[in-house]
Amino acid sequence: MALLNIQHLKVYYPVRGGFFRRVVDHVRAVDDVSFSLNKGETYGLVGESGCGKTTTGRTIIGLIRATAGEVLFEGTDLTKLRRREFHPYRKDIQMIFQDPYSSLNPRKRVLDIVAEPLRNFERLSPHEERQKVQYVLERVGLSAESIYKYPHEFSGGQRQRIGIARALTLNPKLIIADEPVSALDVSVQAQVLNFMKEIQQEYGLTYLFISHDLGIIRHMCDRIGIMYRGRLVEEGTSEEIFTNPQHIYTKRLLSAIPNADPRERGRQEALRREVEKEYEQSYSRYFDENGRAHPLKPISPTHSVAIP
Amino acid sequence: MKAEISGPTPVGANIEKSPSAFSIMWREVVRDRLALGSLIILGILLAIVYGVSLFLDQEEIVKVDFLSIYSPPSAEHWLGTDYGGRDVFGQLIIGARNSFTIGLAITLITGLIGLTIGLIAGYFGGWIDNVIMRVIDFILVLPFLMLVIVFVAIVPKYNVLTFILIMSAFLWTGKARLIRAKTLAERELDYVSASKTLGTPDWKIIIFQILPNLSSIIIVNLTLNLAGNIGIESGLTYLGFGLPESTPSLGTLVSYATNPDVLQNKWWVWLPASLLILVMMLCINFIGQALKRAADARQRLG
Amino acid sequence: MAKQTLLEIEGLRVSFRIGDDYYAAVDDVSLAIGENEIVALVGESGCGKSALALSIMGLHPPEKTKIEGRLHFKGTNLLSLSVAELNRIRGKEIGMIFQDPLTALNPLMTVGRQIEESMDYHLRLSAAEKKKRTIGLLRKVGIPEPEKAYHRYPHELSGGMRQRVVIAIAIACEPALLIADEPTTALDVTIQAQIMGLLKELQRQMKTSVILITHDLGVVAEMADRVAVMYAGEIVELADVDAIFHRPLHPYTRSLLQSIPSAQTKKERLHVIQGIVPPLHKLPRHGCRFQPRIGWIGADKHEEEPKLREVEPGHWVRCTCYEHFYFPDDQTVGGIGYGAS
Amino acid sequence: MLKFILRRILIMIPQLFLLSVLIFLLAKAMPGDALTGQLAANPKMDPKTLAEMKEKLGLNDPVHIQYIRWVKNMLHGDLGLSYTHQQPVTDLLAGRIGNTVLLSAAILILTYLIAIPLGIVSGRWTDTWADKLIIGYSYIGFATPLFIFALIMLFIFGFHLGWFPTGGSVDVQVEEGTLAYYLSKLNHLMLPALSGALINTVITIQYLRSEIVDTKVKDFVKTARAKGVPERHIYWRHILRNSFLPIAAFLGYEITGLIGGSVFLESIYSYPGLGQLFLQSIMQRDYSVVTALVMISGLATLVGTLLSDIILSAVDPRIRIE
Amino acid sequence: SDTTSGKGNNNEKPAAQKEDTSKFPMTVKNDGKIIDGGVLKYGLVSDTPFEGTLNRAFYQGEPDAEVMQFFDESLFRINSDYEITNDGAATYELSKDKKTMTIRIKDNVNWHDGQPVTAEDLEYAYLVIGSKDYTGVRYGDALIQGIVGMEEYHSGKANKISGIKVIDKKTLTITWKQANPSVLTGIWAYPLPKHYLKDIPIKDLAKSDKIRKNPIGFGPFKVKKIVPGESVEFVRNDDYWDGKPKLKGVILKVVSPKVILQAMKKGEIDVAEFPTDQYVNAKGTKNIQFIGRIDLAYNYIGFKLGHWDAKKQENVMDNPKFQNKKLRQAMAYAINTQEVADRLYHGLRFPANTLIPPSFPGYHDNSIKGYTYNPEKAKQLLDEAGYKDVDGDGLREDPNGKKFKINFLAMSGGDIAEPLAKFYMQCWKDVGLDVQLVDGRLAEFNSFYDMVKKDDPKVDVYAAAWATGTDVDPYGLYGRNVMFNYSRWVNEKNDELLEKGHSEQAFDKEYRRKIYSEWQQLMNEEVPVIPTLYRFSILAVNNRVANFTVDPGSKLTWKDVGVTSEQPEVEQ
Ligand SMILES: Nc1ncnc2c1ncn2[C@@H]1O[C@H](COP(=O)(O)OP(=O)(O)OP(=O)(O)O)[C@@H](O)[C@H]1O
Ligand SMILES: Nc1ncnc2c1ncn2[C@@H]1O[C@H](COP(=O)(O)OP(=O)(O)OP(=O)(O)O)[C@@H](O)[C@H]1O
Ligand SMILES: [Mg+2]
Ligand SMILES: [Mg+2]
Repeated sequence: MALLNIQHLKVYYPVRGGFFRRVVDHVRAVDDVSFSLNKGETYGLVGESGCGKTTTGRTIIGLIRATAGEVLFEGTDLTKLRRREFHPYRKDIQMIFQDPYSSLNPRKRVLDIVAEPLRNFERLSPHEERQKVQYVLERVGLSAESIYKYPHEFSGGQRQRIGIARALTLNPKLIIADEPVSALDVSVQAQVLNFMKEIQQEYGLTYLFISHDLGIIRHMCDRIGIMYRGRLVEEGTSEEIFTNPQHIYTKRLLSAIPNADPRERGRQEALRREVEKEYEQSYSRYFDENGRAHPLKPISPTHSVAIP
Repeated sequence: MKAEISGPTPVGANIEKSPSAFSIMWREVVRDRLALGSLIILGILLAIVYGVSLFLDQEEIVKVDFLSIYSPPSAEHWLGTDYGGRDVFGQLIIGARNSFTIGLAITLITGLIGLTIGLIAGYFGGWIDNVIMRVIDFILVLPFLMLVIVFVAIVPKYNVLTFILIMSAFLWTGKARLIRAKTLAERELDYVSASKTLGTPDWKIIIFQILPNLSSIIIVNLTLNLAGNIGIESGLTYLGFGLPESTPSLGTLVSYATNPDVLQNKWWVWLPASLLILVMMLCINFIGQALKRAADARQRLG
Repeated sequence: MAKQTLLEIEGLRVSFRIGDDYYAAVDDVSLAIGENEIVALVGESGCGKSALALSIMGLHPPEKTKIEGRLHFKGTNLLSLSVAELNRIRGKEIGMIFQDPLTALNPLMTVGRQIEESMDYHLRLSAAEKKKRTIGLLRKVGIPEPEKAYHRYPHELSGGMRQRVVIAIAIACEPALLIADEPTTALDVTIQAQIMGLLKELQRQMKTSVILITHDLGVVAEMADRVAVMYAGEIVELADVDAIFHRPLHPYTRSLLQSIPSAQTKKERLHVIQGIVPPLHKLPRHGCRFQPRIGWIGADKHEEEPKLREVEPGHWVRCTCYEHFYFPDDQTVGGIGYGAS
Repeated sequence: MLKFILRRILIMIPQLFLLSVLIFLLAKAMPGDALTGQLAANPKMDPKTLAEMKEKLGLNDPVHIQYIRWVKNMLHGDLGLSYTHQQPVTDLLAGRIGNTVLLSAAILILTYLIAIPLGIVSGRWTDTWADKLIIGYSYIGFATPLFIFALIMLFIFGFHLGWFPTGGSVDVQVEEGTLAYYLSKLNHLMLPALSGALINTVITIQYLRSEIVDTKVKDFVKTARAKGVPERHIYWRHILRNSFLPIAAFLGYEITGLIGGSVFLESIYSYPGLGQLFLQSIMQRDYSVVTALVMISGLATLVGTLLSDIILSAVDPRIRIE
Repeated sequence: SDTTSGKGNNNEKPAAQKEDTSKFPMTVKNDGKIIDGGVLKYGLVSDTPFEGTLNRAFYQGEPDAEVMQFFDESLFRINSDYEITNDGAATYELSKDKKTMTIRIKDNVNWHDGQPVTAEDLEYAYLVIGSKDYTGVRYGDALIQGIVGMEEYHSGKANKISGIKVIDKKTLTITWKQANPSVLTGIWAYPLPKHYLKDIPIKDLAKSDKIRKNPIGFGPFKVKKIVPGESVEFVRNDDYWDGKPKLKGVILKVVSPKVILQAMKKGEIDVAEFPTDQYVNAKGTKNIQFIGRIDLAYNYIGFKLGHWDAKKQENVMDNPKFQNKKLRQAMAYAINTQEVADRLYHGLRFPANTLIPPSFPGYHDNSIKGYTYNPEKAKQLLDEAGYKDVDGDGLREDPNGKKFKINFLAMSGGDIAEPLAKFYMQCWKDVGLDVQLVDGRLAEFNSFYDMVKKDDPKVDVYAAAWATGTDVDPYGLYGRNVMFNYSRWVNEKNDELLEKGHSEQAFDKEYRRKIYSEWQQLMNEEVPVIPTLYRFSILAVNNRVANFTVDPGSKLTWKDVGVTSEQPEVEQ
């Protein structure tokens, strides 16, 4: 059974205008998206900026209200829950944020940051609390004395690990990682990615991994969903997407990635031109008259594409 | 990697190393010679004012003595007397105490109101914000001076307390707007989202997460405001709506200068008070500027 | 490399004032840019790439910066020029593309005006000619409906479009040298691909030289002729693009290449460079600056005062430690407890 | 654009309504009424006549009736009758408003004339002696009460040096409409306007300075320098225009300040305007005038903020007003 | 600055008793030759603009009256007791029963537009004031309401006033219901130019341009131009009935009291009523002279003895607190008015002894000593009355041994108000009385009268002032049925004396003098109010001005005023 099952999720932001600033239109940030996550896997959500990745992630964790659709977590529809009722699920779903600078309160010591969820869910004596915090911190590779430091005393990668430690304290089942490394330098990026993989194994975590960097997605994810303007255009295993892309948008995305081998320069350029041509020619085949993708259709048990 | 739980580190050792908002500000003030000088001068001034005023009898000072009207500075009256033969020096000290207390009280009250309302409006947004902002917009278009005058005419008992309350009723809006804007910005930061996803209740997020991050802005704003609020009653006194004379204030002394004779020939009545206001405002301002730099990492001296 | 040298950087040192002292963010950089070539500057954040670029343009605030060394551009030392003299070169001879298209454009000026502005000072053109040329430029950088775009304000354009405008500004007077400081970092991959294509196209057409600053090795691989790898203000390796990717020498270059996940091939594990780039005021001033991050290579393997040395024609490396470098097997998650500033 | 203005005006209506209720209730709560002053002045007055007059003025009606009548009349452009001036408030204001508007406009213009160059000098050449001098001036100006400053100005330039007239808005002997008339008006205006502006301007100077300091390190300024734009054009075209935006946004509130300042200036310079009228009316409990004046200044502020928004949208393309 | 009304609504030049004027001359000294075509600059000293209701029937503020003195005047001139004489533009005659007055306007009296001033013009003035559409305050005057047929006209039952008859073009008679000697001081003798104003409905008169912008009168100068609220330019009325004025014109300008001294020194102003609080600084100024007179006003301290019964229109004396005369007397003895006059007012005020000021030389009883400062006497009286300090705190308790606290209401405004109030309280404290300010502060003018008028129980004692007007009759301030009797003191002897004071018999000046002398003695004995100070009002005059006087007995008027040099004298 899927740990998380998203069904026809829609999130619209109102656009106000007109004389009385009434809602005149909506931004369809997420427009009918369905996918599911199995326990222990990493599901990657990729797409261009503004295609609705963040909105999807934040809706799942309850930071944004869904306009329609269901978010079934272990069978419970989270979108129907009231604030109170949602509370216990917070333990199970946690989030890693993009910016390790703004996601840690600069005025709080590491101890307070990491202990925050403990204080909300468990009643621990200060001593127990500190022990537990030190334990998780050491798990993420930070020394025990760091608990009395402030976030600005850490490097970006270390900060991201503090964020991860905070998400881990409650032993969550699902972690939503929204571009967890895009604010980090290449070398630090590797650190965090390696680490995320390690703890996944250790804790049996499930990741919803959001990124626009296909290299990282390929490195991290088992299955991938490609998003375009609030919809999924293709979904499949990592291999399928990278070696056998079906949707023209996927192909375009893949061809745009620079090739890290200078000798491949010419070929890459040619490929790009070719895809671009196809994109222009067959645009209407892949998108409806509003420029929106069609619903997904399975072409293999694991691979689905949005074609009419 | 093997986890080894090491014993908890003693708390004290590391704590000073972590600069809080206050220690950053303190450092900045100490580093800026002007600000440090201002702080020292202000401290001495306040110590004198509050200290000496303990030994002064307000009743005695505001006692009318027709035998020594407008006497120039002398050994008996260090700063001469005013038209009621009252000792200007005593009035200056008590007036400074009153004015500073008034300024401080207004600053704190408006700060508290502005903070509460600004935080609520900024954090919750939506209709709450809308309503609050409309109210603030409304208060901002009110002709402040005119309404204060009307209020002063209405209140049955007009004393320091009512004065503070009337002024505060109008002056909180600016702070509320500032705090709201900052809260709005702060609310968008991920640490707030993080707290939400960690199940922290809203009120805790507001007080324990957002508020500390606004502390430097608040301190700076309050400091600079304090400078403005010290002389706040002088204008009203000039118009005849200031504090009663039995409550000496710097504003009262300054506004004696509207009598052209005093302005031209009796400098001891109004000049010391004017200078005192100036010095206090400048000192607070300089400290405020240093704090402002401390709050803005880009401008920090080091 | 038989091409003529356009810009020659010699022993450049750029220092910033912090408190009462000056700290060098760029140190002992020597680099020659030939005509019509693309030289990439790569390195982690904070290693001095932008500082180098801005010093070529003379854009550092003079009261806070000290620039030593020489910058020979077409035979004149840029550092000895007055602002007025520099203004004759800036925009005309050297163009610059900034990283963030959101902030690099004046929000109150139309796109057309901002492009025309550099022509005002460098070219004697009538208003109509300027407009024509500007629209031509807009078309050249691939903006649809350039006539309309001419009258647009920056906020009316998307990020990709804005970056194109920034490029149009930089090439308005067909400069001999283009400095592009992370021109694609803020953009989506598809748009990045377009911008890369555009830059290359322009470079081919106008025969300009380009200094391309980036930390994306993929971009380097696709664009550059030569690559200078910077670390902590120094160039640690300088070579042809092919040599850098296929025969990297310096430990830093090699580590970087190993730490990047690639969409083309799947790596099981990424290499982790331990520690962080030290902040400016904590940079080691002596010895090999990379030494703290490769702790398993003994101190004796490093030079005392490492110099950039040509180890094969056109391939320069700093410090001898590259000869001893190897990737350790027992990689940990990264330096525990290290790096608190 | 029109739509925007219309909407803003619609928003103004409830604000004005609230203001009217507030000020009306306050006026009613104030001790004394328009007749109090008369009593004291006219001891031979017979109480019956007094009651009769009170009735005639409608002062005996219930408050809400008085309010409705007041609002109704106001909507018809009738602000009531000034009791002490024996004149419709509208006429009374019409006679005075010109002066206040003139004075305020002059102060505003002078404020900007002073603030802009000083702010620029100080923002551009920070930490120079000129900057320090300007900052010093702005601090001292901030700490100096307007009324003291105005008095000192009056004594120095009006009496001691005799450069300017010391009261009134125009010489009575000059023929209306002639050049001499306008010169005389200007001559009378200079001193109060200058006093107001010299104090008023310090906040704008500080504001402008910090805006310039902030703007000059922005990326687009670097872009402009990279284009080879000479320094003075960098300032004019790029830094200053952007720095002026927040000042334009301030205009509305500036107007509130001017109204407050006019109370002081007009009474010191015997300049017959609304500020002076307000003081006089509040002393004499001439409520129709007081309420009308408060309403007008509220309205002026609202119009001022509207104006700010319009100006802002004119100079800032990011703010589009449909 | 601490009075209620400034100078009352009189415009006539009040006289001062000769012996009191030693401090100031009443007429300027200037032996120079008056030049032809001089223009005088008159300063209207005021914080605020003049309202500009330039009509006798409608104006309310004193500044307007100051403007009007140049172009409009009463038909009658007056003597030093403010009684009308036959020297003016009209003459009068009283009937035997003293109820009817016949007024004859001289033939050469013309309005500024050349039309003659007629009997109908005077009648029109009464018709306007009596009209129910009338918006001014003059109808409240008892002398106007006392005209036969006035009430009928006012209520709309008649369209003429039966008591006013136009005999011919220049003659009319006015008949009152009762004979009252006050007509000699209080008769309304300001005609309105009917031909000029009749087309304007009465309710719109006050706001009409004919009154506000182009007013006409028959005075020595014509209005040439008005800058509303701030200045007026007058030119000579060559057709003035009393001969051609010596000045070619007058420029009147509003001057703030804060700068008047400077303006006088610079010669920007030739003549101005001078604010008394600046007199000390002005004293030595070389280029100006001061002339003065005693005001028709006095300051007093009143005791709240009862309340006003509005239904019965009667004062009821029911407040026990100050019923003991000795207590009141003691409080009067306790205050050192001489010190106040000398120190605070620099001699521009002097201690008052009775409730009729010396500006009524015919009625002021100088033999009454009043309550000169005598704290010992005060203490003695208090002891006698049983107010003793029983608990030894230095403050006296009431006869029952309870704390005795007196609440004192004083008015704010001006520099002197606060120390003055403080001083009185200190004086009382010196004799052992615990006096506190109501609400701990000075009351602003409006609140002050609000509290006094409504007999607010918070108020025990209040310090106020009355302007008497030119009518000596004190009934309007102390009568049983008079609301303005703020102390609410009632007394049968008082009723009787006041009644006699304005009876037909009182047309006999000697009789009237005797009655009022008796009344002054009664008030002195009973002290429902303590008269505290009389005041001078002074004018500053540039040395170039000649023939300027404040002496009502003098024959000099504005027509005679001239200047002796082109330029005013300037202080070096
Ligand atoms: N609060 C909001 N109000 C209105 N529109 C919004 C809001 N947040 C996001 N949007 C819009 O919704 C769309 C999806 O935004 P979202 O942030 O989910 O995209 P994303 O894929 O995460 O992009 P990025 O890669 O830039 O983070 C965008 O068009 C965005 O402009
Ligand atoms: N104006 C300045 N004052 C002080 N230090 C500065 C200044 N500009 C840059 N630095 C410091 O100089 C070093 C090099 O900065 P630079 O901006 O050149 O790095 P970069 O390689 O361009 O990094 P990025 O990839 O983040 O742009 C950094 O440590 C930075 O903090
Ligand atoms: Mg996102
Ligand atoms: Mg950079």
